[in-house]
Amino acid sequence: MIKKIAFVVDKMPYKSESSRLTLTHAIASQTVEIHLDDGDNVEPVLAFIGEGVLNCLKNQKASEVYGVTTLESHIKNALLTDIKLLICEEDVKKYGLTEDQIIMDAEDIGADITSELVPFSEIMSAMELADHIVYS
Amino acid sequence: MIKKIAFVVDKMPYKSESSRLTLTHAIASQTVEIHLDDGDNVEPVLAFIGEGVLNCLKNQKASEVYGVTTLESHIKNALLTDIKLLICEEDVKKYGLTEDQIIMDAEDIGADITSELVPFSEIMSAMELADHIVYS
Amino acid sequence: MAKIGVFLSQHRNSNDTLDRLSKGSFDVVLVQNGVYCAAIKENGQSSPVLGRGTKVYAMSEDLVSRGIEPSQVASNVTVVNFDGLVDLIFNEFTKTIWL
Amino acid sequence: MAKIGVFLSQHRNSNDTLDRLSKGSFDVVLVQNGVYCAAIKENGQSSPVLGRGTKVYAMSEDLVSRGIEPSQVASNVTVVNFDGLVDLIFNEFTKTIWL
Amino acid sequence: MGKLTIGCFSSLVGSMTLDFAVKLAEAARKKGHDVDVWLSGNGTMLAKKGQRSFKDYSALEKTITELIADGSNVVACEACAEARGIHKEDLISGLGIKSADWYLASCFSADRVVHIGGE
Amino acid sequence: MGKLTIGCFSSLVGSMTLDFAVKLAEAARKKGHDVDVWLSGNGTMLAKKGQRSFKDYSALEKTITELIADGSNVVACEACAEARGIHKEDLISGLGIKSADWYLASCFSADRVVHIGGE
Repeated sequence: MIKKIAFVVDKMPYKSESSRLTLTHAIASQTVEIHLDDGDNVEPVLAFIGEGVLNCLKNQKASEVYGVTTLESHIKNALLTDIKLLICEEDVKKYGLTEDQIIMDAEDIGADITSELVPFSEIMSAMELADHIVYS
Repeated sequence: MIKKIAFVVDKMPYKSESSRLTLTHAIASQTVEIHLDDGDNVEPVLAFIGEGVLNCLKNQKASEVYGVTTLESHIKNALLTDIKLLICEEDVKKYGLTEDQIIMDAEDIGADITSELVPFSEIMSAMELADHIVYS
Repeated sequence: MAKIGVFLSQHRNSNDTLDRLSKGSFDVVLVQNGVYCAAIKENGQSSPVLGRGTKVYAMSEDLVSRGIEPSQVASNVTVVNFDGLVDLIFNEFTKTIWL
Repeated sequence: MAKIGVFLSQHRNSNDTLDRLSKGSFDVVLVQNGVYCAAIKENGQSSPVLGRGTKVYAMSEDLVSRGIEPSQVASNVTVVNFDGLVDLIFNEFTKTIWL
Repeated sequence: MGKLTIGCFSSLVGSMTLDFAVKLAEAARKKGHDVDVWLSGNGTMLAKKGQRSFKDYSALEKTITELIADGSNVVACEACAEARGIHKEDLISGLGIKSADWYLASCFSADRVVHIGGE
Repeated sequence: MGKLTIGCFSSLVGSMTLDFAVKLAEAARKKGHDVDVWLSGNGTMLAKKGQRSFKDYSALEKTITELIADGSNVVACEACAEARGIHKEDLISGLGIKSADWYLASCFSADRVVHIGGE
């Protein structure tokens, strides 16, 4: 059986640990099989909404400044696991950001898939289709 | 020498530890002399503004429910130390509260002084007169 | 009814998620400092959370902890305790979101 | 100049303290998520923090950590680093408040 | 009867969030549900043994010990705990320490999940 | 040269608040100022020794040790630490543990105070 879990980030990075932890947990769906019966698995979808889209800004340098992995690198690691990654396009627009300011791919580390800028309604559908929501 | 410290609470109780800690630190001015030279002391003033005035609601029962001292009892303990305790009257009014819903005295535990409902301008003056501000 | 239980833990909400969730898809449970929305007006106005036509619950334990009696909450708010909340979670909601 | 240094650590401010402090009595230092106010517009509008006629500083370390270059901040914001912040604290401010 | 998984990113003491999570867990147990509790981020502070009980702080160590004795799983995120200097020898007896995939597996078999985010 | 007292109620790791406080302390020391750091509430988590360094978490134990070696006072609130299960034997070497009046005394003799509230 496949259970769908929607991981939804609506908080900014760094001030709180929430967005980082949500990413860590979404990525952990890669290894969840070891705890499950054959044929069982978790299918994750990861979405950024509201102020959470600011996690997706390129060129974060928290590593140089504070010695801590950036959310940018966390998001790229998520893409590397082939997770479906949705970014709310209304919110990207709301904050005056353009697609080239946002992390859309992780080709540099070998990821095949890209982020998808989608309307909120599509993220709402993902939440409705999910068995559980990890919202933070 | 006397140094004035203004302790200002603008956060709600319980969700964050801020208001409780600010009270604890204000009350600690009672014993600060042990660390100071003769004649030196700290003169505290404690003020509740914004959402912080909700700390001052009577009949809190967090002790029965969650086993933790109420902010009400913390505030009464502060009054017992004869601290100047200011509550912003604009904010009390803003939240539709009346003076009898607010902790104005701690006679029941033997405190002589009472809270003062004052306009924000008076709290601003206290901050301006203070040498340092502990704002939380 | 496959509803989402939206737990509101703050008095002032810093996001607009409540505005965006599909109508009828969720109920609201006021918890922690969210319970102020059930009883405290701001400049004479009740919290907007109470005016959106969704079912609103408020946690009695969090109300009384903060000095608010269940009798003081708005008439369209249903007060529940932890025992009742467990039943809501299993019987009324299929999923939950904590705001 | 006996000014209060008001450190703004959040993007959206949940209180109205900034509106109430006496005009001219304070400068603003954008720190942590407050630095978004220096560069990110919301629905085309700059942050209200930039429009109140007070001096506004923003921490360079917190800007670049979040992917914002100092060149992207509004022209009326002065970018400082921790070294400069120490001088501000000792030379420009007499007291500080962290919001 | 079903299974409830409660995930918590929020800190101990002061923030009453863990208190809320623990009360919810107790209430669900009393009704006969199975309960898993996952502590991540600052929530891992709850895993530390030797929490001293003061009247000004909510004290949860005893309740957690009872929940565990009663058959609930209370498990902390290993990396989050280690980063805070909380190691295996620091844990409340019976409390588990696992990587984040444990939480997802717990969600997999849960009928309901209440995930409480961080500060 | 003056004295800067930094008070912090906010938690370790994830919230970058203690990182900010520590960077400010370092910068002030470099300019020759005296620095006191007061850790209260969740800030007392920073006092715990044995914090393991991971790349996904900021690691402050080393910097704190250097600040102390350089003559700064870094002191945690005793009750806040004990309530979280952090006792004298758990502390980073050289880190102090006092009651809240210590902070007020530090403010008394400080030229500037930067007080950082809690979450």
